[in-house]
Amino acid sequence: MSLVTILQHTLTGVSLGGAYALIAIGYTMVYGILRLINFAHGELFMMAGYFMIFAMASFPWYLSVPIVIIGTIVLGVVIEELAYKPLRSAPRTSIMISAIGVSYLLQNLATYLFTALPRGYPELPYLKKVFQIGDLSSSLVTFLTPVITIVLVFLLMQMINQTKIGMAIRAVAKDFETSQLMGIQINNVIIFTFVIGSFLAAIGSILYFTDRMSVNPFSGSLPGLKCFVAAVLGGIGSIPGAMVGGFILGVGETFMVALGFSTFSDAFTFLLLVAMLLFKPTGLFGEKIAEKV
Amino acid sequence: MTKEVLRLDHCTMQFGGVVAVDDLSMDIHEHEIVALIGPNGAGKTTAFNFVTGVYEPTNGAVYFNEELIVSNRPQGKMKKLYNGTNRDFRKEVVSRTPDQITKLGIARTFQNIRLFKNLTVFDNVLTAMHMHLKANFFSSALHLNQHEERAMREKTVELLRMQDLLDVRNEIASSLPYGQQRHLEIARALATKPTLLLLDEPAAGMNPQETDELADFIVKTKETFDLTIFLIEHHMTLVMDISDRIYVLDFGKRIAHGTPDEIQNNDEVIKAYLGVELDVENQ
Amino acid sequence: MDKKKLLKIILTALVTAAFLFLLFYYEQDKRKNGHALSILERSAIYAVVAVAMNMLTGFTGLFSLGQAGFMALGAYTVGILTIPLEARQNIYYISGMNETLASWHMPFIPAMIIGGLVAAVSAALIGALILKLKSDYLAIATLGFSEVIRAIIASPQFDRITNGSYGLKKIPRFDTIFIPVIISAICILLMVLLIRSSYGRAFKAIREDETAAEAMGINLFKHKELSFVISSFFTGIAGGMLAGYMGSIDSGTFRITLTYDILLIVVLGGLGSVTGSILGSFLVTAGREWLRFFDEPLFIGSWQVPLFRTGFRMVVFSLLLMLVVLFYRRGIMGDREFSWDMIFRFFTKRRKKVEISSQGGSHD
Amino acid sequence: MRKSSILVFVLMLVVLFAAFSTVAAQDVVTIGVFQPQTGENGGGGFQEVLGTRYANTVYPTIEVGGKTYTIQLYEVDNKSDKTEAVTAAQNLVSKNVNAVIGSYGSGVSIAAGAIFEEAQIPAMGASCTNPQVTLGNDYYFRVAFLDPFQGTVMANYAFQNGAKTAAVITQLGDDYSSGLGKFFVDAFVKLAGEKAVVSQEQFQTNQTDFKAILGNIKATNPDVIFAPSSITTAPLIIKQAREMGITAKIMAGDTWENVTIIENAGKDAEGVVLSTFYDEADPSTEESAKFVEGFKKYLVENNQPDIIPAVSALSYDAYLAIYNAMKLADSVDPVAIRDALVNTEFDGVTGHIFFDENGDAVKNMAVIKVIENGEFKFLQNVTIE
Repeated sequence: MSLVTILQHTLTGVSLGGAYALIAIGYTMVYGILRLINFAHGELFMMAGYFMIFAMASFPWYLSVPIVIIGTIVLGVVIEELAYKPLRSAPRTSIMISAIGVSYLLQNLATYLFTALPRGYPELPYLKKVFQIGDLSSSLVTFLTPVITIVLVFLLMQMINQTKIGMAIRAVAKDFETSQLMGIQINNVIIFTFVIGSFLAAIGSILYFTDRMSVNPFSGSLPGLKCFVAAVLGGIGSIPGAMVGGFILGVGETFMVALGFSTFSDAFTFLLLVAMLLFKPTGLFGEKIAEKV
Repeated sequence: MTKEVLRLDHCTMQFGGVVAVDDLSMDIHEHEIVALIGPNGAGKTTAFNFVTGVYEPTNGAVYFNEELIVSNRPQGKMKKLYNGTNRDFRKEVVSRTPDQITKLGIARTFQNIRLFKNLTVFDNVLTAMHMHLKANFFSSALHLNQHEERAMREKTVELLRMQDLLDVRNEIASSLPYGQQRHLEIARALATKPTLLLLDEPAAGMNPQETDELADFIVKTKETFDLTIFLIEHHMTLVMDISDRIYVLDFGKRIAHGTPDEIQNNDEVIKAYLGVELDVENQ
Repeated sequence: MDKKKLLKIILTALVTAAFLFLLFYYEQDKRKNGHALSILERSAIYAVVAVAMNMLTGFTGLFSLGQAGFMALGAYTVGILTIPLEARQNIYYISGMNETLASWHMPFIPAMIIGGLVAAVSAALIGALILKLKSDYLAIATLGFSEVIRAIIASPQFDRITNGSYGLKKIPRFDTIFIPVIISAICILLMVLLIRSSYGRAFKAIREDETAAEAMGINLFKHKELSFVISSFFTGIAGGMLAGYMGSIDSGTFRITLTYDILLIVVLGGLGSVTGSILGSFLVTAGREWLRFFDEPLFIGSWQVPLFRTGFRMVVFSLLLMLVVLFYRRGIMGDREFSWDMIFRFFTKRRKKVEISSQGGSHD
Repeated sequence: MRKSSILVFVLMLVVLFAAFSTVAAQDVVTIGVFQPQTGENGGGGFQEVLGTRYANTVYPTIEVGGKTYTIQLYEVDNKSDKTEAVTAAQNLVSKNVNAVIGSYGSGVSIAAGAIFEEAQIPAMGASCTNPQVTLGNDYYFRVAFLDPFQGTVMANYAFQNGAKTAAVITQLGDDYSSGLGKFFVDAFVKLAGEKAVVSQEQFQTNQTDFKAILGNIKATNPDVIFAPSSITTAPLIIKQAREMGITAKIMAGDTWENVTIIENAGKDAEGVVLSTFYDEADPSTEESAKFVEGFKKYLVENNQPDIIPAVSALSYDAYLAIYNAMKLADSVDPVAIRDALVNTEFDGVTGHIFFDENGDAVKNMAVIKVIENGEFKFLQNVTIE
C-alpha cells in the first residue's frame, strides 16, 4: 500500500469518524442520564436526512440548515416525550424495547412516506468542491467534517463545564435520584439532553449525507449501532470519549475494508466492543461506578 | 473451648484511599452468637461482604472451620495505595465467589432485604435448595427426580411452618409486610443448610414486639438447626440479650471485644458509640 | 375440586383435539388453505424461538439480541445436510462444494438436532466471553455477534461450505404441517419442563437478584451459560425448522430485523409467560397478514380513503406495537401463564356482574 | 380493564379478519403479482408492478374456451424478504391464482419457486436474472436473459473497447451482485488474461461508505470498474468514485437502468455503461412502439418520471407471455398454461420471445446503454452466440 493510498484511507477514516462522533455524543449523553440505549437515534439521523431533502426543495441552503436542525430537535424531543417519558419508572428493559419500537416505526414510516428508493441528497454550495492535493483527492466536506466535529465538541464541553444547565446534566448523570431530591428539574434536563443530541445528529446528518449523497429509510440503522459502539469505546457518558471512539471506529473500519476484510468490518466493530467491555468496561474515558451490595 | 468456626485474621478492606475495615481480627466458636456492632459506616457490612465473597479483602485472611477460605494481599496499584495498619502482607491469595462460600456452609441475610421479589414465598425458599440438588441437569430438567423434588418441597413447607409463613406461602414475596420479609429471608438462608448464619441487621424496621419475638426466634433457630450465628445489629437490647460475645467496630477499627456486660461498661465504646447512637436507636 | 380438575383435563383435550382437527381439515385442501397453513407453520416456528428467547430474557433476565445469528447456524446446518445430493452441483454453481460435506446427507430430524447443537456450541463459546456483561451491554454484544455470524456465513471464504452470497435452495420442505407443529410442541414442552424444574427456579432467582442468588449458592456464570446455551439450542432448532419451511435461505434472512420480530412477539405476549409467547407468535405472524388490506387502496363508495397504500400496513403494525409497549407494558399475558382457572374466573366474574346489574335493574 | 381490553383486541381481530376475506367474482382469471413493494428492492419492485398494471389496462379481458374472462391482478408484497416471500407466495396459492408474475430480485423468486411448483402454478419472472430461479423448476419461466450471459456481454464490451484491466465491486450476501460479478470476472479473465482483474472488492449490505474500497481500486488504477449492485448503492459508488478522482469507466448490469441513479448521481453518472434488456428509442416490434407511447402516458398519470424502466417493459412482457399462453392453451387452468408456455412464442416489447428447456427466454442479444446528458442512451447491441 503506497503512502498516498494510506493517506487517502486515513482521510476517509477520519472524516467518517467525525460524523460517527457527532452521533455518538447523542448516544452517550442519553445513556449517561437515562441509562438507555436510544436505538431510535440512528433513525433520527436518517429522518434529518429526509428533512434536508424536503427543505432544500423549497428553500435556499442558509434557511434549510436551520429548518433541518429545528425539525430534528422537535422530532427528538417528541420521541422522548411520547415514547420514553411515560416509561420513566418502568424496568429498563421496557424503555429499551420502546426505543427499538420507535426505531422500527420510523423505518416503516420513512418507507411508507418516501418509498424505499434512495433519494439524492441535495448539495450544499462549496461543501462538495473537490480538492486535489498531489494524488489525494477529496471534497471539502471530507476535510471539514473532523474540524467541525472537534469545534462542536469543544463548545459542548465548555457548556457542560461552565453553565448551570451543564452542571445539572452532570449531576443527573451522576445520580438520578439525588439530583431529583436536590430540586433539579429532571425532565428539563432530559429534554435538554435530547435537544443537544438531536442538534448534533442533525449536523452529523448533514455532513454524513453530503459526503455520501443519498438517503434511504435504512441508512440510519447501522451507523446508529456503530455510533453506540463508539460511545462505549470512549466510555459511556463521556463526551470527549465519544469523539475519540468515533474517530477510532471510523479509521479502524476504513482500514479493515481497505485491507480486504470488508466481510469482517462489522465484526471488527463488535469485537472491539466486546474486547473493550471485557478489559476496560468503563471505556477509555469513563468513570468507574461502584455497585452497592 | 469449643471448636472455632470462623476466624478473621488481620483483615483490611480498602476502597481506593478509604479504609473501610482496618486490620480486623476476630473469631467465632461453635454454637456461639457473636455480634458485630458499631456506628453507621463503621465497616460492619463490609466485613460480611468479604467473608461471603462479595468483596475480596485488600489484605488478610478468613478461616472457616479452620480451613483457609479467603486470603488476599495488596497487589498492583493497591500496594502503593495501601494504608491499613497491618504492613504484614499475606503470601497466599485465595478467592472464592459467594456461591462457593455458601456451599461451604455460610449463609447470610442482607441489610436491605434482597428477596426474589416476584417469586412466591414458597419458591423463594425452594430456590435456595437448588444448591443441594443431587439429580444431574437432564434428569432435573425432565422432571425425572420426582422423589428428590418432593423431598425439597416437604422441607420447604417445614421451614415455612417454623417461620410462621405457611399461610402466606403462595403470596408474592414483595407483598409481605416488612417483618415477614425478614423472616422469609432467614428461612431462605436456612434452606441452604448452613452451619454458620450471618444476619445483617435482622431487626431493622421491626417494632419492639417483633424485635422481642425475633430474639427468641434467633435463639430457637440456633438450637434447632445446630447453628453458629454472626450478627450485625443496631438494636442494642437485642444484641445484649442474645449475644455471647460482642465485637465493636469504629471507623473500621476494632475498639472493643467482650461479653455484653463488659461492652456495656467499656468507656471507649460508650464514648465512640453508645452515647451517640443508643439514643437514636432506642427511642 | 376434583370435578374442576376433570373438567380442565377434558377442556384441554377438547381444545387440543379441535386444534388437531383444524389442522387435519386444512390439510385436506392444502392448496386452498396454503396461506393459513403457512401462517400456522411460521407461527409454530417463531413460537419456539420466542419461548427460547423468553427463557433467556423473561426467566433468566439476560437480555440477548442474538437470535437471528443462532437461527442462521441452525438453518444453514439443516440446509447443508439435507439438500438432495443430486441438486448440490447446481446450487454450489459458483465455487463448488467442499468434498467432505458434499457426500454428507441425512434426513431432516437428525440434521435439525445437529443444527441445534452447532448453535449451542457457538453459544457456549460466545457466552463464555460475554455473559459477564450487564443488561444493555449484553444486548449490544449479542447483537454484534449475531451480525458476525451472518457476515461469516456470507463471506467468500466460506463459499464452499455455506455457498456464501448465493444462499441455499432445494432444502426439502415439510410435507405436512404436523411435523413442524409437533416438533415445536415438543421443544416448547421441554423448555417448560426446564423452567419449572429446580434449574428454572435458579434462573428466576438470577433474574430477580443476582447478589441474592449468588448468596444462595447459585453459581451465576454456570447458570447463565446454561440458560444461554439451551436457549440457543432451541433457537438453532427453530432456525432449522425455518429452513424446512422456506426451502431456500440466504444470509439476508437472518438480519437484525428477524431478532426484532421475535423480540416484539415476546414483548407482546408478555416477558415471563410461555403461553404469552406462543399467543404472541401467532398474533404477530397472522396479524401481519390480516393487516395486508391496509396496503391496498380502500374505496368507500367512490371515495378513496387516504393513507391506504403500500407500506401502510407496516406503519400500522409498528404503531400497534408501540401502543402495546407504552400502554399495555406487560403484554397480553404479563408474566402469568394461561390456565383454565383464568377462563373460569373470567366468566364467573362476568356472571356476577350480570347478576348485580340485573338486581339493580329489578327495581324498575 | 384488562378483560375489556382483551375483548376489544379479539373483536378487532375479528373485524380485521372479516375485512380480509374478499368476495369472489365470476369468470375471472387472477394473475398474482408477486413483487417487493417495500424493503430493499421496494423501488424496483414497484416499477415492475407498474408495468404489469399497465399491461392489465391494455389487455383487461381474454377470450378463452368460448368465454370472456376478466383478468384481475392480485398483488402481494414480498417485502424483499425471503421469509415474507414464502407466506406471500402461499397467499397467492390460496387465492387460487392462475399464474404469477414476479419477482424483482432473484432471492425471493427462488424462495417462492418451490411453492409455485408444488402448487402447480406457472410463474413468470420478469427481471430476475439469476440462473437458480428457473433451474430445476418446471413451473418457473422468465422473459429476461441470465446473469452468465449478461456478465459475458459486459466483459466482451469492456475488452472490445480497449480495457486491459478491470476492478469488480460486489455486494456480500447478494446473489445477483456476487453472481454477476463472478461471471464478469470469469469472462474477462478469459479474454484479457489471468491478471486482468486487478481488484475484487466486496461491501456489506447497507454500507454507505465506499471510499475505503475505492481507495484500494484507485491504487490499482483499472481501466474499468464493474459494480453490479442495487440501485440504492449505485449512486453512492459512482459519486464517491468520481470524488476520489477515479476516472475509470464504471459499468454495471441491468439493475442500474433506473432513473433514480441519474437523479441521485447527477453529472457524475455521465459515462456509466450498463447492459439492459430493452431500448425505448429502438422499438423492435409493433408491440414495442405501442407500449412506449402508452406507457409514458401511464407513467405520468402515476406521477412517475416518463423514462421507461426496462423492468417495467419486462414485466409487461411477462404479462403478455401468460396472456399468450392462455390463448394457446385455450384454457385458464394453471397446468394447461404451464404446458402451453413451453410452446408459446410471441413478439413482446423486449423482442421476440420463446422459452428454452429451462424456461428461460431465448435471448442472445443485450442492449448496452450509456448515461449521457442525464439520459440512458442506446450505445450498441451485443450479440453472443
